[in-house]
Amino acid sequence: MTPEIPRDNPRQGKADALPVLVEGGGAAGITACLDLAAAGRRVHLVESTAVLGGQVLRLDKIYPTDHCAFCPLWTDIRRLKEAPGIIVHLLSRVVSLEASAEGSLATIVTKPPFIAPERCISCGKCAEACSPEAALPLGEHIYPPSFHIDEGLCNRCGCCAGVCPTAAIDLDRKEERQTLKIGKAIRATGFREAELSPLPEFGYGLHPDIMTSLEFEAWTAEAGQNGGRIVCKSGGGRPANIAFIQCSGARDDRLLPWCSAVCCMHAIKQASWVKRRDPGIDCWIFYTDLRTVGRDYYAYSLRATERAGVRLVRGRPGLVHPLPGGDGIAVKFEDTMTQKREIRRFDMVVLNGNLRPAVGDGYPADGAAQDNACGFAVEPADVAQSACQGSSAALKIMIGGEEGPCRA
Amino acid sequence: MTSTLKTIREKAGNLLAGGLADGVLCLGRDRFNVVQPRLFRKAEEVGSLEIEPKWNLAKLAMQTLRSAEKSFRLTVVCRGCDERALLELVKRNQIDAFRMTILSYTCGREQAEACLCARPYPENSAAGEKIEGVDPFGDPRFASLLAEDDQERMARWTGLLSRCLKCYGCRNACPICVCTPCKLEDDLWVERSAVPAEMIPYHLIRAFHLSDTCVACGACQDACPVGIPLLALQLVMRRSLKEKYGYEAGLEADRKSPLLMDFDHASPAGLTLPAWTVSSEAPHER
Amino acid sequence: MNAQEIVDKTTRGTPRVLVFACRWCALVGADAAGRGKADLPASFRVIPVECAAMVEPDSVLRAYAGGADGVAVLGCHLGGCRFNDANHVALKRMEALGDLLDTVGIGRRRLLLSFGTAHEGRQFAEVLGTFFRELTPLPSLEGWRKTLLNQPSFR
Amino acid sequence: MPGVIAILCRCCGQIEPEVDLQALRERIGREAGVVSVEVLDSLCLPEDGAAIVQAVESSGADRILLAACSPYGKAGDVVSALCARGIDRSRVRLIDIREGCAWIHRGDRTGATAKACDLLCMGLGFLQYGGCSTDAVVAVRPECLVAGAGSAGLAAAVSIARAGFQVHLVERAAEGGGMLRLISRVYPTDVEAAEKLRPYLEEVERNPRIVFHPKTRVVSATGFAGDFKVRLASATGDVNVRVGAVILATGAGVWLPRGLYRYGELKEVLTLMELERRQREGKTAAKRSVFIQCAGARCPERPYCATMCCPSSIKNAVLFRKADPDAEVTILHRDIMTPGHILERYYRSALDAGVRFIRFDPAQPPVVSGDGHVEHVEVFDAISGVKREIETDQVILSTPLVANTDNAKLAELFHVPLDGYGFFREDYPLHPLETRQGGIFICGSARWPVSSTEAATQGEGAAMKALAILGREKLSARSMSRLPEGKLGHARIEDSSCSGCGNCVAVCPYEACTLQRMGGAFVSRANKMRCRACGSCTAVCPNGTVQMPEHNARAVGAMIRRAFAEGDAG
Repeated sequence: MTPEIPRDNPRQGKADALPVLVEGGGAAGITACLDLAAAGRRVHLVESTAVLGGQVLRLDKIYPTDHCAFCPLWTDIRRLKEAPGIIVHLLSRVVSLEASAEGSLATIVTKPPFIAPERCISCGKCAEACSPEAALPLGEHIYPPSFHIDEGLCNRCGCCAGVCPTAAIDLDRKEERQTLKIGKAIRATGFREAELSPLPEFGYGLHPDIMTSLEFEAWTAEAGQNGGRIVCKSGGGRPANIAFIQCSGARDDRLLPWCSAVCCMHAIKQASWVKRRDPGIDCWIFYTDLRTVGRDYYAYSLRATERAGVRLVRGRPGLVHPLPGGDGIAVKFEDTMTQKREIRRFDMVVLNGNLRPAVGDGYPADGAAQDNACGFAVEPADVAQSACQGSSAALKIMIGGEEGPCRA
Repeated sequence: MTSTLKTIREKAGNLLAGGLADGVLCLGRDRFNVVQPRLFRKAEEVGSLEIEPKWNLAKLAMQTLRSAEKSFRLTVVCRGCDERALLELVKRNQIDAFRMTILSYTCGREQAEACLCARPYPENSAAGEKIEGVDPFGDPRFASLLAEDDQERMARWTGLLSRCLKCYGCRNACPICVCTPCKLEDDLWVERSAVPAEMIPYHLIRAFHLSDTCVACGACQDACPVGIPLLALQLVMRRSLKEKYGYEAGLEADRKSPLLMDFDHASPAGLTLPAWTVSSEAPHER
Repeated sequence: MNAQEIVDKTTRGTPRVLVFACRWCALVGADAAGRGKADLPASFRVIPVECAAMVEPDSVLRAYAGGADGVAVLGCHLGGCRFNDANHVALKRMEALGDLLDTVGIGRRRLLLSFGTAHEGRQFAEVLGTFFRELTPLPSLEGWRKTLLNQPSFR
Repeated sequence: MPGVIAILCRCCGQIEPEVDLQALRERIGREAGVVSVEVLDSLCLPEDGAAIVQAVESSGADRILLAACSPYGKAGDVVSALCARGIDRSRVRLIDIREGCAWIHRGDRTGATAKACDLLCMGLGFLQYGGCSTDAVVAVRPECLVAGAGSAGLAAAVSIARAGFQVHLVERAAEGGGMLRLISRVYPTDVEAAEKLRPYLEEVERNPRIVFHPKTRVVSATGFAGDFKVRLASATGDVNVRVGAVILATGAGVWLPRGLYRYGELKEVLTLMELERRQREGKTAAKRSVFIQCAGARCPERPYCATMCCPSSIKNAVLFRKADPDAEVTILHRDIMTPGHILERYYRSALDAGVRFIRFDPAQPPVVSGDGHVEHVEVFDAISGVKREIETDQVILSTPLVANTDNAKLAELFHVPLDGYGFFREDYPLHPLETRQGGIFICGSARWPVSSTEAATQGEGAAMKALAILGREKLSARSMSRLPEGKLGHARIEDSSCSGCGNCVAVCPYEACTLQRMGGAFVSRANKMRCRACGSCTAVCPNGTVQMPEHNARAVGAMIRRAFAEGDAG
């Protein structure tokens, strides 16, 4: 097909065109927004949580650089907030999207927070006043800092509103719904953790020290409650050993048939950071295939195993169960490289891999590429890959949606 | 007349006679029999050429070349230290290497000991017997300057530097100091009114500016009227540069100072310091 | 005059520290420490810089002359610099400065180089606290500075 | 008369208990140049903006000293709001007396107050000397250079052309296609590579906006984002192009496993690429074949996984089985690298198709044997713990991709870094397509080995990044930064006092400083577009000739001198 030659100057960036709807403010969504805005398009960014940044914000360290992702993410978010063409809708979700002849109509519902962020000076008075401890900081690396009220815990007593020096708190805010006229939409809704209940053998929920990798990340974060110290949730003692169980939930037809792509490196990173902070702790990674496909990933895994002394066991444990009295956790596994069966006691178990797209039930079985979706929503992807896809999704919108001529 | 002097005179004469150089910069006796730097233009003049006493000609060579016309080719007769200084000046784009040839000679033993010179010889010597250098850190006089703990050293240097008259002799004599204006004359860095010069701003700033360029010629302390052993400030930094990066100022024409160069760009993944470590634990070249 | 006299002349108190903090990591770390309401001596001042590589060694020296007992240069993790490893160069430079400080007896103990990330507020507080503890036994440079100025020029 | 107005924030009582704002107010009021001191309850609430502006206007001050919370907190937004009203950023100084003072010095009111006072005085000193650098603006060339016409390069070129901009597509070979020319089909869709390629090539031919330069190399490059001057050399002569952005998509190279698994010694020991050629030429596959993964990858010489070898082997294995249902196909592997849901399904399809997977331990690699012609492979099956003897007609070594040999040259020309393996290194994982030089983007296997599909995605991504530059008439030097307010400034060099020593040139991470002849001597010049305001040069300049106006030596000096003034007094 011959490309239509735009009559207007391409540099006008089709500013007259309808705004683009971007669902999800994670790595992919942010990239898409910034690229579109930079190219002169107007954008509505709809984010379900109270903050931008998505899952990257939850990571204490990112692989393979071992740095925090703070400054690049933070600068991008600030650019996004100050970019003229971008309107951010936090705590919002798209409830309907009707396509019409010229553009389509998106209805989004916004649940304003009890504490208005623009009025909160994060003095913490509400937290002091709140008896059910529902008032909490929004998060460690949210700038500008602010507090929020956990609606589940809040008993609507209103003490906080009384003490707030800036009258930022209003406990009966109502949902608002608005309809936006938009052109195309990009879906960058990212991932969430799947319920592990269908897989009882991993014993998730039976013991506080059996946690998913993201829980573990938060538990051991530099900025978290333990300030980077590695301690057990039960009793707060120092664990002697930690088991990282890969593909727990992934590559498993009972839950998620696919490979979540990011968990191998994630576990290696966590294990080597455990080693870095407390070399005495024994780290075992139970893997099926150690998928280290990215730049420096393999070298990183070598450093973890050879230098830091992280132990790799090929095999998927068949049973994880707390020992009587909750003293430690038994892990039953076979090291398939040596065919040795073993039951071993661990103090902590980290389950890796139960990552699924945040919306919808999984990926299309035929593997057909969904148009204008990027990041984890279209395929399990790490930060870099998501960002690439974000940019390319933005491009498809710029050049009128039709895909590159030869995407097979 | 020493054989070194003889050879130098002869070679200088040949250079001028053969038209390989338009001028030879060296010490010479004027008609009052005073030895001072002089620009020889004719071969027959070299009879009055001298190489003693020690006199750093690097800066003079730079100025000569600057003032002379483009085509002018200069030969500088100098010692090892001066040769290194010239090389540093070339590296710092102060001298056009193509217009200058060096006729260098090896110092005598007593000179080397007087200077505590580790390399009393040039890279390619035109005259004189190559002799082994002196290890300054082995010398009791010098070592005593660095001895004992911080307290003692602080007291010692306080005493030494408090003699300073702030004559700027050290800076002016230094063959590497070429900046105009100079930070040492700027109230922002050194209060001009304060005499003796404030130790930290004046002496340490001067010393650090030469951290990676000092060629240990000792011109600064030779020039000091109150005999402050200024070279001692430099040699420690020189030594650690040599130990850490194998770098010595004035030796390699095409190597930049390691204090300016970046580490290897391809930083291996995850090879960083643990959180907030103190630099002493830092991995160096990666 | 000997070391003891100098020490006697010094006014002991909480040491004074000038902190140069890179605004990409170190300063955010400092901010996180503040948000965590860490407890630190009030005798340090922070000068924000774009990158640790921006700090002139001369400014560090000037700081000692201007009343600081210690100077801290804080940047991003090595390898995590926003400016393409510029902080490595800063590190090399400051270590050379340390040699000079050792020579004249100020001592490189008074120069702290540290590298951390934005997430590490607690570590920031720890490192600074440790630095204060290390400086406290050292004589304040103040008294020594005065003695220097009172020296007769000749003897 | 112009002067400084100091605005102190009570932060609704967050600061008062530790810092004596009243004393502070009097103390600062006595400072020279301070025309007025205001103490407000808060600065960051929506209604406060007016109050601040009113205070500033009534005071007639031209510089503002704010004492509030940390720049990362609300106060940062307050400053931005002020700047949005047309006040230059260098005229506003924000002092953090909450996180940086009141909150960390609880119980030491004197100390905290003295510190706050010193900090404010430092701020005053800074405001007194802090300058403001003049911005530079370049007219953006509405053209783009794409180096390499593989999947990534083609996707990038076509996308940019469709967006309406001129593209110079430079290819070393005679025609485009890159790796797609060497392989038969493309995983995971098993579409024929030629099929996949054709529409691209057709469009390259048809689209008037794409200028294709075959058999051409980049020989020199100067300039900066918005205006690169690039020289292209080919047999037909050199061409000079001026482009606004550059996309490096030179792809990767193949590697021959000489001496590995008796390659080159036994017949029918092939590399993946050789197999692909046969497939393309439609040669009938052998009855029995064995694939050996990680041949020359994940080893000390090449300690990385090349991403595409596992799926490629799977693809061919399945094709063998499809072509001949009773063909025996075995894949010997260390780990099957099929991340994601598409590739994982692909892997499973191979299992369903009856491909045999045997895992071996790198400590005990397979042994290929035969006499002239490969006969069998001996492997220790790590999972079942038995030694297996596999009769085979051919052995396929799936070798990794290696960095393109041209990368080093291009990296040198464009001043972009390479990683340890010779691939182009991205700026940051979060910005995977950008290099440290503005306006130069990387994609495809030149960046890191990827499948052609992924390469195309990256190509489009890089195109999008390029469009962000090409789409503008003008590009401002200040905007060459990730910060919304633009970078701090640009290094400024005084010709008169520059001795041309070259320290700044050596230290600049962005090659922004260059030496230029001026009369007999040299002087250094700083390129505003390339400069990222890290200030490295200002720190190494022996006599302070290089300065960052926003953060110059006088301002810093003033801060240092005042740092402990109050501490001395009280």
